[in-house]
Order: sequence, then structure tokens, then C-alpha cells
Amino acid sequence: MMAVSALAQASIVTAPAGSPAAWAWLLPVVPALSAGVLLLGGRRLGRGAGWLAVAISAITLGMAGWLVTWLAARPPGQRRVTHTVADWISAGELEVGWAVLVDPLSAAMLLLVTGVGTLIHLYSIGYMAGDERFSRFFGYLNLFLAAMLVLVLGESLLVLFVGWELVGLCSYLLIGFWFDERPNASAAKKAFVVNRVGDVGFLVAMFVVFGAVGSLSLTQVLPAADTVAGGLVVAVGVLLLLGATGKSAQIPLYVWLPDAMAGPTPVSALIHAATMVTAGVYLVARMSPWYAQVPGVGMLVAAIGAATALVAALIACAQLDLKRILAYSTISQLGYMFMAVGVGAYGAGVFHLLTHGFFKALLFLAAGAVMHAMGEHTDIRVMGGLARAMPVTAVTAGLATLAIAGFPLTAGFFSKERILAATADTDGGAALLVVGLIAAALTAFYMARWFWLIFMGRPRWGRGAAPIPADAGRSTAPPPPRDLHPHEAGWTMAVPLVLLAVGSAAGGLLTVGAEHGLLAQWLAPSVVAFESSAHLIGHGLLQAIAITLALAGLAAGAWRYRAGPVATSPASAPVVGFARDAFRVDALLRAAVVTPGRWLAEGAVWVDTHVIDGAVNGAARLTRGLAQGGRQLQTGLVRGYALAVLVGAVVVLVLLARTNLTAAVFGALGAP
Amino acid sequence: MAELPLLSLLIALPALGAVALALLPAGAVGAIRWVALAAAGATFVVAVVVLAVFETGEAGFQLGEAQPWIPQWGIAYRLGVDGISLLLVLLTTLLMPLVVLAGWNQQHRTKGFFIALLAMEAAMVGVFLALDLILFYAFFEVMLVPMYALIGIWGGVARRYASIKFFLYTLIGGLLMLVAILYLYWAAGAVSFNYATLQAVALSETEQLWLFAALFVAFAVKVPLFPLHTWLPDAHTEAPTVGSVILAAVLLKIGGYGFLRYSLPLFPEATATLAPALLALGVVGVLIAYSSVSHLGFVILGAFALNGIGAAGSVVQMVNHGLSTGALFLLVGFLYDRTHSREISAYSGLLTATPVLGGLFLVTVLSSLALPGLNGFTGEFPILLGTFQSAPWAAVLAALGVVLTAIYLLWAYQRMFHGPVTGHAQGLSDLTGREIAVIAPLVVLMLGIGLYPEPLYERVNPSVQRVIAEYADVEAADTAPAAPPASRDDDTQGVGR
Amino acid sequence: MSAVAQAVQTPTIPWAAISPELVLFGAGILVLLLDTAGGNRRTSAAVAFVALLGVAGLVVATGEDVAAAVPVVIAAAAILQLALALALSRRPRLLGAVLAVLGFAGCMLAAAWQWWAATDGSLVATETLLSGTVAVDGVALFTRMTVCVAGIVTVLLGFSYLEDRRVHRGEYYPLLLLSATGMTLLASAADLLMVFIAVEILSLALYVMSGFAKRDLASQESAFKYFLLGAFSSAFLLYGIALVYGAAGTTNIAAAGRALAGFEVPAAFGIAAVGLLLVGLAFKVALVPFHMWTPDVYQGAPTPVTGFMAAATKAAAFAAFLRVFADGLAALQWTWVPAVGVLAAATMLAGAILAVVQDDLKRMLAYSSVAHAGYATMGLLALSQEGTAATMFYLLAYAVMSLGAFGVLGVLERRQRKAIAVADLRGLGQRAPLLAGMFALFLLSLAGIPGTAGFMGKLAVVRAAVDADHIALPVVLVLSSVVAAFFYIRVIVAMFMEDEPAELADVPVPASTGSAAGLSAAAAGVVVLGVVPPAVIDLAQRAATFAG
Amino acid sequence: MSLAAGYVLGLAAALFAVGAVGVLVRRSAVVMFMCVELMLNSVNLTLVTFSRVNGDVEGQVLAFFVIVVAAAEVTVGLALIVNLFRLRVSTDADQVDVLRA
Repeated sequence: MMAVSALAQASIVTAPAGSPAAWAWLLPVVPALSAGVLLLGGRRLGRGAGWLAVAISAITLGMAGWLVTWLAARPPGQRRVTHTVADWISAGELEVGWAVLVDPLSAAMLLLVTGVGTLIHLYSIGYMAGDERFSRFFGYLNLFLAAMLVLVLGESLLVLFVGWELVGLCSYLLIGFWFDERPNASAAKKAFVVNRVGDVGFLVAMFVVFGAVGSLSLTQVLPAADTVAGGLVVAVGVLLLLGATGKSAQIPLYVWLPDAMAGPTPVSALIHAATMVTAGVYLVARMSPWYAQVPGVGMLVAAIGAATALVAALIACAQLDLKRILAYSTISQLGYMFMAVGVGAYGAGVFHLLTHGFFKALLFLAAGAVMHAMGEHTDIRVMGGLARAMPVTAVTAGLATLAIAGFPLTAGFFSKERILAATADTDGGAALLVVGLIAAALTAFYMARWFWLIFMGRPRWGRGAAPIPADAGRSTAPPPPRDLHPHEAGWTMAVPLVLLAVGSAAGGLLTVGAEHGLLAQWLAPSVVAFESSAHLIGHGLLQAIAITLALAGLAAGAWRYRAGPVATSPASAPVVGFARDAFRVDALLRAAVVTPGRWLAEGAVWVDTHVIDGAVNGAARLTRGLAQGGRQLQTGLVRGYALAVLVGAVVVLVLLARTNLTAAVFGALGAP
Repeated sequence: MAELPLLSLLIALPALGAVALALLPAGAVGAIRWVALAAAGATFVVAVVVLAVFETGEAGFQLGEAQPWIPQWGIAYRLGVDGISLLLVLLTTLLMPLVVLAGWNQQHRTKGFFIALLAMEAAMVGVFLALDLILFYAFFEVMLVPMYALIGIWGGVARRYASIKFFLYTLIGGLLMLVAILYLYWAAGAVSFNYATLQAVALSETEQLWLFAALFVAFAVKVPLFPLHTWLPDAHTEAPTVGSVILAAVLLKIGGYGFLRYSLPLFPEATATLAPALLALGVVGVLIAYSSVSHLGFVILGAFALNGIGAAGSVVQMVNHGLSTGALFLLVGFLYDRTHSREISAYSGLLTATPVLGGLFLVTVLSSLALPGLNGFTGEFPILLGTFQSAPWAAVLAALGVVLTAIYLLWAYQRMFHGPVTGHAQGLSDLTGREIAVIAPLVVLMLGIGLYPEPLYERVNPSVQRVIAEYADVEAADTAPAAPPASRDDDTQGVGR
Repeated sequence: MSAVAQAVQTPTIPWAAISPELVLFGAGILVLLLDTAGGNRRTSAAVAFVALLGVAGLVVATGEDVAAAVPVVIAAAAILQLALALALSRRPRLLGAVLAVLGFAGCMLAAAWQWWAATDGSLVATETLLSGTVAVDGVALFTRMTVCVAGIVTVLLGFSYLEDRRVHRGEYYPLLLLSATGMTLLASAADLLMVFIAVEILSLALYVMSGFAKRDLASQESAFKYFLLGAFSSAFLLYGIALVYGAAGTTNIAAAGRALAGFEVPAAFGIAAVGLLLVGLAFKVALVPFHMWTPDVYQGAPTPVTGFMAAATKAAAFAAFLRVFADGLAALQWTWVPAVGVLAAATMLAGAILAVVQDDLKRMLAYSSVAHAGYATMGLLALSQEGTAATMFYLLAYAVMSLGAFGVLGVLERRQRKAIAVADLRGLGQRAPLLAGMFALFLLSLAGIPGTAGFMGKLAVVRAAVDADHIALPVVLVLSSVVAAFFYIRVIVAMFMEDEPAELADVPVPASTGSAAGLSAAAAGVVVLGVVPPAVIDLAQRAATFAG
Repeated sequence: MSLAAGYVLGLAAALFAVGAVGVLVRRSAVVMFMCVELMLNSVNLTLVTFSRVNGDVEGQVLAFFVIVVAAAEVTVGLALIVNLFRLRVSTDADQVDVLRA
């Protein structure tokens, strides 16, 4: 059984005045203001808009660096500081301020966000050149940066939630950036809506937390974990998990991420690979004291992660779109991170988060470069042999492929190994470990397939295009034009590739040193890690198995696709088709959720028009009917009227004579 | 400044404006517009002065005015403002000049149109400021007439049906309320319709339940609360733009305001008993996907959560809904002015054709779906949080409503603004300076309130606490029947500085 | 010694007490005489001169009994009459109208003077007035005021209407004044005998006025129905009076009430007496099911007459109703209050519901008047001074708004020369905004929207009813009001929200000084009573407490 | 109350009923009107009887008033009926139904 680490969380202190932490709130404010400028008047800046955005992004990187340096200089016990800028909402007992929390966890995220963010800003200058909404794109990017920083720095769950939602908004805006095309717009909406489903979990979790603790401030929420009733902690854990599965595209809420590839590729790299989608992991790590109380929930997190890792990897093997493959790969890798944080290996989880940030961003950027070169074509079956035309891209992408596949000594190797080791050290982690290993092998396989079909082999485009097997896929996308001349893009796109490649290769350095690695030690004040007595398998042996699987996967992928796309054998066609349709989850969801929802909506309309308005109109009709009846009595005959008088007289006399009776009737209607 | 009857001015200025318009010749369109704008603008200025004079942190009514009106029946002209009404008055007076501007190019019966607008404003402000129940009722009902005219005269094709439905629904509620008010007066035994006096009346729970029910109909129709909501879609569909704006932005608030100002303080036991049912209705409201019904369902949730968080949130939500829905209808109106079509399906690619309109529309939609950082969230979150503390199930269901809101709003937005430029969108001109000037203040406020709602909350909190304090009493009374709390004794002193 | 014998023995007639009736009656006779003079200047002068002499003679004959001011007032009035007769002898209709207005105004003055004198104590006590048959109390005075207001507005509204329909005959004004005399007498009747006589006076004049359009079948039918049913119901009233006399030994209302106070349930006489009185009065105020004459008669009668009937007759009949039931038979309330409550509820609902399907506006307003009679009854049922005040206030409010509404219809009938249906009003808001606006005001007032007389009236009666622990009736009122609002609104919709049909576009909307003045007066009344009613409420309350 | 008085009152009541039923069943306007007169006169009989029972003259005075009023009613009523007859050439009350519903 796991036990709460003896290493207590450091307490949270107020930032000294004038210290970098006291200025940390500027981190989101600066890009937000810049975003405002760019969105309102960016058009006039022309290409300068992009450079402004890059500059702002670089400034935030600089600020983050300054902040982290300052933080690192403090003793570990003093590395969690807050600073309140202003009140935000004080409704009744609810008091939430605009406050930042700077600690090792947020510092790590800060560096990732601003660092990768800056690179992608830079890359976008080349990538988005010529787009008619150039400045708007950079406005959105800066806005995203601001939102992500709010998410990372938020001192209260509610402020964190603000960032959480705003990154979702930016994701929405950027996925639908080319909104002239309906599918893009639909994908954007889908992303937003699915995320909102997860947000319900987050929201309700906050309600529970507030009910239990009386505050949403992390300063008070985190230490209170062990004073809260167990059931509530479980609830919070599960609800936050729901939120996290939305944002981080885990089962069951992952369906939006593949569609999100409709956005410009830098967006996929920044938001849908490196930063935003890791928010769920960040959230679980942030709330680690609560998860530490209920290891069962942690296992649930890990199980979901593992399942997602496996399912997404399987789907990725059958995809034909170069970005979709990466998207499923992202989902799968996020599953890994969930597995890690689920078993309490926050160091490993965040480590993988960072390394994944590097190599997945790199992969996407490379994919973007390829798409540029291929005239925006995304079907990997019509590519091949691009390494010759685009050497820089091919080399950097190859490095990233190795990294994600877990090739020894790459960043991905270390981080993935850490995660597998953590599961191996967890009670009941055997299943997780096995799934993790299978997924690792699959990852190596589909990434080899991806790389090979794009960069290696014979070109299947241009004049000398190799034929594509007839049944290799059901896509009817038109082939690229015959006169393609792929080439490398400019330096603004190349520099980020190279820098990220360096990160992918050398990211493993973060883990050398101390027992759980440098990063884990750095994070220690922020998270409540688990210690476990379990030891399923020796770490050396595990490493060997992992390496073997990775190499085998890579080799298998490269071998199978050495000559281009492969025709599906009749026996495996249904399976492949099924995977290619992403296991038809979308259709399932449509049938299970969307259609009944529509029925409900139609039912509500029916109730409105028939029952409620029916009752109203019925009352009107009744009145009218009574009136028509009364009309019949008004015959116009004076004798009839006289009769009415006579009858009335009799009625009055009866009423008077039966006073008691009348009083009973009248009294029942009347006086209290 | 202290000597000016500021609150009376708030009612009198638009009323006088309406009278002035009535005296102008119908043909003098220019003069009519400017007089209307001046009247509405001056009212807003006075409202800002009221804001400045208002003492934040005070729970009670301020700037009180009291004059006998019908002394024989104990009816007085009695006004006062607290945190709750202050915000709603500000909202109303802010929107009216914008609405006048939005209706600037009204061609058909211009004079009557602006008279109706100003009359509307006077009545609405009166509703929020009245502290005599008959005066309140009078404003409440009088408001009906100009609104009815706005829908019926300047409305769409099926305007007659819509206006009559609106009129009758509201009238039924109003009349039941009148009976309840009179019963309350009778129970008080004093010749007075003073809010404070009637609040001090001790009623049995049965009486409270009946009276609550009577007021409920009046306010629930206004909110509107399921199942009394079906007039609203008709009214909105048929009303002219400015009618929709007033309807959605201000008129609907009167229901929520009524609950907070009257139902809760007057009938605490009944409220406590019925709160779960009300919450359920609120949830149904949230879940049935008419935007306004849904947003105001939140207001109900907040009010009947019976705690400070929810109630304060519900007041702020009313303001927020006023801003965002007001802006939404204004924008739709601008679109309608250009194309004369309100069908979502008639539009595509508007964001390309009219980027400014599209951008502002998006901000408004996001505010509507309570995106954090914009105003909608600052009201909805406390409401949900407060509701959760008293009825977790309601909060959870309502939180699902948040998803639904996102779905239908984004669906509509996507259909109209995204995609290729076709149909009506072709050759469409973007917003003019006047139109931007109308929307800009609203958008700025959306952002401002989203980032810093404190100015609202710090004014609302004390007043709301006063309302909610009743419920602490109820709980206390359950355990030990004690003497009425001191706050009530203060109330009976009446309004005054 | 019986009352009559006493009257014979001491033939001092308290002229001052009945001066309002005398003024009305005198004006009526004078107009009649001048009309017979047929526009001859010399004859007119002679008639006026003779009238002057007659008045002077009366003053001399009864001099010592009359307060000093009265002869002066009457003489001044006579001189004015003479002057007018000379000036307007070429325009006898105008002369009649002016004299009628002056008569109503004089009546009001006399009533005001009475009020003032009564509070002063210089008037003879009610108990002994005309052997106790006439009461000069607040109810009487207030109702006289209402009747006179209605009379003046009716004259103003009727002049052009009658001209246009070519039925402007000389006897119109005398009949109007005579029926008003009956009404004021009814309002002050303290004896059932006087009630009967007053009812007959006012009815006989109204029968004739209903049938004033001699060639118009509808008008004739209206008169015939009104007459036959009126006589029929009078017989019930009379039978009730006879039974009261038999059971109580007197027809004096107060005395009969005291005598009957002790009777118990099986006393069939008493029940029959109360019941038949109720039938007779309920017929006059048109409570369901005694209302059936109302729509037919209101529809057929010339519109100004309809307005007068709705406004003034109702007020007078309610005054009698109040005096007989709320005052005289108050001790027996346990017998009749439930019954009247049931009738009131039925009246409110039936009136409103039946109006919904009417297309003819006059008929619709007739049904609406039925509903309003139900509302007014609520105040009576409260059996309190508040309730009495509320009923009186309500009737005044109803008088101004119904006169206004019928007045607008009159103007429109002049325009189209036919009965006005809802469809005929289409687009009126654009063609004649002022007229349509006024009509809308009257309709909103009838619907009881705040800011109008109708709202204050409803508030008054509901308040009185709630004060008297009646909760059911206000709820019924609410239901009825909602139904009623529907058809009022329908008219407003037609006026403002529909386009004018082509065939109406060329027809001019007639305007005349009289109708403009009448409508303006009614509209002003509606607004004043709706916005600043305290003075009138005060008057009504004092009237309710002031026993004379 | 003497036995005789009871009989007379009963007779009067019967006459009243006959008159009332007559109004209901007869179609001729003139006859209907006469039935109303019958009702009035039955009341007169009642009044006079009560006057005798009560031992005062008030009832008789009342009866005189009723006679006068009835006379006035006859003048007005007959005039109206005649006028109606002029327009319709019938005194059938059932044909007088232009105004209805």
C-alpha cells in the first residue's frame, strides 16, 4: 500500500514586496494587453504584429526565467509564495482575489509555456505569413499565452478555472481560425462544448471544496485536505478528474482533440500538444494533497490514463492524416502523464509533460513545415521521400520521433521510463505497467510509420509519384498537384525546430542526479508524492524491456512501410477501418448523447407549444365557449329575459331561505 | 446635492421627457430623437449621481423620499434605494440612452415610439425604487402598457398575438399580487402599505404560502419561470429590437427583483418551505434552452439558495444578463436593420463580411455563456456555489445547463458567423459609428465586471445580507421562538436618511 | 300617528332639503315650456317670465321656512334663464342644452350647499324630512354629484350626435332632467315608497329616451324591452315593498330594518320581502341573472343615452341599494350577504366572459357594465363605511370612464352612421390619434390599469372587501378582470396595431365642440381620479360617514 | 292576522303569479303589458290588506301612488308599443329580436 510521503508540503508564504513573485501577475497581464492591441488595431501593424507578439512572448519568457531564478535561490521550504493583486469576487462568504501562486510546479509550467510559446510564436511568423488575418492570429496567440499563465499562476481554484476556461476559448478561436470552412468551425465548437462538459466536473468540485473548506484559495484548500471527510475528497478527486479528462483529452472526453487539428499547425503544436492539454495533468498535480488522501481515486486516474494511452495509440496506427496521427499520439502521451500522476509519481508526470512539450511541439511544427511544402496536403500516403527536400525538418522530426518512441538517451526515453518505473513500484500497478509497455511499443510503431511515410521511401507526389495501393484507405482527398517543389521554409520556422530538437534530445538531463531526479526534487515542495513499498520488477530489467519494445516498434514500423502505404489485407480490413474511424466513438456519442439531447429539446418544445400554451389557449377557448353558451341564452326575446328575472327571483329566494347552505358555499370560497 | 429628490428625478425625468415628446409635432423627428436622448441621458446622469451619493456598505434604504399619496388608504409615494435596486436602476438608466440611440432611425410613428420608451423607463425605475407596495404595483402594471405598445405597434408579423399574450400573462400575475398586497395590508392592521410596515407583519405559515403563491405568479411570469415562460419567446420574436432589449435586459429583472425584495423578506417561512420547489423550477428554467429563461433561472437559483453567496450572485447576474442580453439583442437588431431577417439560417460567414459586428457578437455570446473573465461568470459562479451549499442536486443540474448554453449559443454563432459568405452576408456593411457607440459601453462593462465585479458586490452584499438574515431568523425560530430581531424594529422606522 | 297624517297636519315642506331635485325638475319643466314656445321670441320670454314669477311666488309662499340664501340663488337662476331664453330663442336646442347644463350645475350647487348647511346643522334632520321619506345624507349628496357630472357630460356629448341622427327633438332635455330628478330622488329616498316612485320617475323618462330614435327599429326595440322588463321588475320591487310593509308595518327603510332585525329563518314573509326587494334593485343595477336587458337596451338606445344610463342610473340604483340593504337591512346581513355575494361573483364573471365574443362595441361595453356592477357590489358587501365609500367612489369612476367610452363610440357612429364593430376601429390610432388615445385611456381605465380611475375604483372596492374578510370576491374580480382585459385590449389592438381599411380612409372623423369638451372632461376625470384621487376619496369617505 | 286577510293575501299572490306567468307565456306586447298591470294591482291588493291588518293608512296611500304610477306607465308603454307597431306592423313580442346574443 502506498503511503503519503514523509516529505511534507512546504507552507505557502506571502511574496516579499518588490520580489519577482510580487510582480508575477504581470506575466499574464503583459500578453493580455498585447493581445488587446493586436486584436483591436493589429491590422495596421502589418507584419510587425507578429514581431510584437514574439517580443511580448519573449519578454514573458524572460520574466519567467527571472522568477524561476529567484525562486531557485530560495530555500526549498520557502519556494511557495503568493501575492494578491486585488479582490475579485466577494459574494457573501465567498471571497476570491486576483492572486498568484508561484511555486516549483507553476515555475516548471511557466518555463514550458513561455519557452515553447515563444518558439511557436516565432515559427508562426513564417507559417502564417500571407494570411489575411495575420495580426488576429497573433492576438489570439498572445491571449492564449496570457490565459495559460493565469491557469498556471492562479492562487485560487477559481482563478485557475478562469485560465482553464480562457485557454479553452483561445483553443476555440484558434481551431476555428479559418472559420470560412464549416468543418473548422464545427471542430472549434466541438472542442469548446466537450471541454465544457468536463468543466462541469471542475465547477462541482469547486462547490464541494468550498463547502468543505469554506474557501477556494489554494493556500487554504491544499493544507485542508486531511481535515475533510473522505467521501468529499473522493468526490472532489473524481470531479476534478472529469474536468481534467476534458481539457487533457482523456477517455471519455478525448474526441475533440483529433478534430482540433483543423486549426493552424502552430496552434496544434502550442495548444493541443505542448501546453493547454497538459492542464489536466497540472491540475491533478496541483491538487496532489487531496489525491494523496484517496489512493483509490489516484488509481482511477491512472487507469483512465492507461486506457487512453492504449486506445489512442491503437487508433493512431491506422490514421492517414499526418496531424491526426500526432493528435492521437498526444492523447496517448497524455494518458501516460495521467498514469504517472495517478500513481503519485508527479515528478515523472511533470517530467513527461515537459519532454512531451518539446518533442510533440517539434513534431507538429515539422508537420506544419511538411504541409507548407506539400501545399497544405495532410494525407501521408501522398508524401514520402521528403527528407531530401527538407533535411532540417527531417532530421529534427526524426529526433523527435526517436524521443517519443523512447529511444535510449532521448528525453522521451527518460521520462517514459520514469513513468513505467513508477507504475512498477505501485501496488496493483501490474496492469498499468503492461498496458504502458504495449502502448510504448505501439507508439514506436506508429511514429516510425509516420516518419517513414513522410520523409523516407520514394516520393508519391510530383511527376515521379509512386502509385498508392487502391485500397490503402478510403480517403478521397485529391492528390497534390503534380508540379510540387517542396523546400525548407525560412529561418523563423527552422530555428524553433532546431531549438526544440535540442530540448527533445537533451531534456533527459533534467532527470539526472538525485534519487527521483532533479525535477522531482525541485517539485517536492509543491506536491505530495507517494512512497510505495511495492516493487514489481527490477528497474534495470524494466528498462531493458522498454528499450527492446521501443526498438522493436520502430523497426516494425519502418519495415512495414519501407515502400510506402500498405494495402490492407481483407482479413484485417474491418479492424483497420474501425481504428481509422477512431473506433466510431463519435458516432457512438452522437447516438448516445446528441440524438437523445435533440429529442429532449424537441420534447421540451412540444411541451411548450402543446401542454403549456395548450393550457393557456385552452383557457381562452373555455372562456370563449362559455361566452358562446351564454350567447345562446341571450335570445333577444323579451319573454326569455322575463323568465330569467323570474328564475333569478326564485334563485334569490332559495339562496335566502337556505342561508346556511349558501353561507357554507360562500364561506368556503371566502373569509379565512 | 442632498436636498435634491434624486430618486424622484430618476422617475420624473423620463416621464417629463415623454410629456415633452407628446407636445412636439409628430413630424419633428429630429427634435423628438434629441429630446428623447436628452431625457434618457439626463436620467443616467442622475443615476450616476445617485451612485456617487450612495453609501457603500450600508444595508438599508438610502436617499429615502416619502410623501402621502392617498393618505386615506395609507398609500404613500415612498422611494428608497439599496444595493439591490441601485444596480438595477443603473442598468436601466444606462441602457435607455443606448436603446434610444439604437432606435434612432425609427421611421414608423417615431413620436409614439420614443414616448413609449421613456414611459417604460419611468415605470421601470419606479418599480425598482418604490417602497410602498401599491406604488410598486402601480408602476409594475403601468409598465405593461408601453411595453405592450412597443411589441404590438412596432413589432413583427405576429405581433398582436405576442402582445396580447404578454399583456394577459403579466396582468394575471399582477392582479393576484394586488390581492396578496391587500391581504397583507389587512393582516398588518395598520393603514399603511409601507414596505417596512408590511414586512413586520407576522403571518401564519398557511397565510404565507398563499400569499407567496400569489406573488409568485406575478414574479414568475416576469422572470419568466417555467411553466409561465411561454409568452417570452413569442414576445421576443415579435418585439422590435429595442423592445427586446428592454424586455430582456430590464423587464425580466423585475421578477428576480420582486422575489428578492418582496417574496423572500415578506414570507420567510413559506420561502424556506418552498425553496426546493423553486430551485427545481429554476433548474428546469436553466435547462430549457431559451437563453433568457435559462439565465434568469440562475437568478432564481441564487435567490432561493437562501444564502448570501447565491443571493448576491443573483443580483449581479441580473445586471450581467441585462448587459449581455441587451447587447445581444442590439446586435441582432443591427443585423435585422440591414437584412430584415432574424432567421439564423439566413446568415453565413458574417464574421468575414462584418468583422466588427462578428467580434462584438462573439464577446457578447461568450459573456452570455458565462466565460470566466467576462461578466456572466461573476454572477453565475456565486449562484451555483451558493445553490450547491443548500441544494447540491440543483447546482449540479444547473451546471449542466452551462454546457447546454454553450452548445446552443455557439451553434447559433457558428451558423451565422462562420462558414463561407453567402446569402444576406454578401455586401453587408459593418457597424456604423453610432452602432458601435451603442454597443461599446456594454462590451466595456462586460469586460470590466468580468475582471473586477467588486464594485457591484460591495454594494449588493450588505443589502442582500439583510434579506438573507431573515433565514437565519427562521432557523433560530425553529429552535427557540425568540422576539423579532432588532433589524425589523429598525425597518419600521421607515425610510429616511 | 302615521307619517302621512303628520305630513297633512303640518304642511311645512322643507324645500331646502329637496332643492337639488327642485332645480332639476324646474329646469326640466322650463325647457319643456320653452320648447313648446317653439322658438318664438315673445312666447319664450313670456314663459321664462312666468317661470320667474312662479319661483318668486313659491319663495313668497314658503318664505319663513326657507333659508335665506335659497331664494336669492333661485331668483338669480331664474333671471339667468330669462336672459338665456331671450338670447337663444332662435336656437331652441342649444337653449335646451345650455339650460340642462345649468340645471345640472345648479343641482350640484344646491347639493354642495346642502352639504355645507348640513354640517352646519341648519338643515332639518333627516328623520323628519318629508315625513322621513327623503334623507339628505352623504350617500345622497355624493350620488347627486355623480349624476350631475354624468348629466353635464351627456349633454355635451349628445348634442352633435342627436343633430346628426336627426332626432334632436325638444323633449330630450326635459326627459334627461326628469330622469336625473328621479335618480337624485332615488339616491336620497329614505322610504321604500319614495324608492318606488323615484325608480318609476327615472325609468319612465329613460324608456322614452331609449326609444328616442323613432324610426330606428333597434332604438324602439330597446325602449320596448327596457319598458316591459322594467315594469315587470318594478312589480317585484313593489311586491317586496308591500311585504316589507306587511311584515314591519312601515315602509320607512330605517324603521323597517329595525322591525325586521329580529326575524328568524322560517319567517317566510321576511325572506320573501328581502328577496323581492333584492330582485327589484338587482334588476336596476343589472346583477346577473337580472342583467339580460342591459346589452339589448344599451345597444339599441341612442349612444349618449346609453352612456347616461350606464353612468347615472347605476349610481342612483346603487345608492338605493346601499341605503336599503347596507343600511336598512344591515342587521339581516346574514340572510342576504351570501346571496348577494353569489350574485356579485356571477355578475363579475358573466359580464366579462360574455363580453369576450361581442363584436359590436356598444354591446361589449354593455356587458362590461354588467361586470362593473359586480365590482361595485363588492364595496356594498363589505357593509362598512369604507365599503360604502368605495362603492360610491367606484361609481363615480365608472361614470367618467363609461361616459367617455360611450362618448367616443358616439363620435364614431356619427362618422360611420352605423353600429361600431371592433373591425371599424382599425387604424384609428393613425387617423385620429387623439380620439383613439382617449378611447384607449377609457378602455385601460375600464380594465383597471394603474394611473386611471378604474384602478383606483377597483383598489377601493377590493380593499374594502378584504377589510371585511371577503377574500373570494377579490379573487373572482381578478379572474374577471383578466378576461375583461382581453376584450378591451382587442379594441386597442385594432386601433393601434392594425391598418386602416381602404373604405374607411375617406370618411372624416367628425369633431364638435361639445363632444370635444365632453370627452376631455371625461378623460380629465379618469386621469385625476387615477392619479390624484385623495380629495375625491376624502369626499366619498366623508359622504359614507355623514348621515345628514 | 285574520283568516280573511290570509285569503286575500293568497289571492293577491295568485294574481301576481298569474300576471308573471302571463308575461312569460303571452306573445302580444299589449297583453304582456296588461299582465304587468295585473301584477301591480295584485300588489295594490296586498298593500290595502296589510293596511287593514296594520291598522294604518300608509298602505292605502302607497296603493294610490301605485295607481298613479301605473297610469303613467300605461301612457309611456302604450306609446312605445304603438310606435313599435308602426315600424313592425305587429305587436308580437317574439318578433322584436333584432338585438340579441
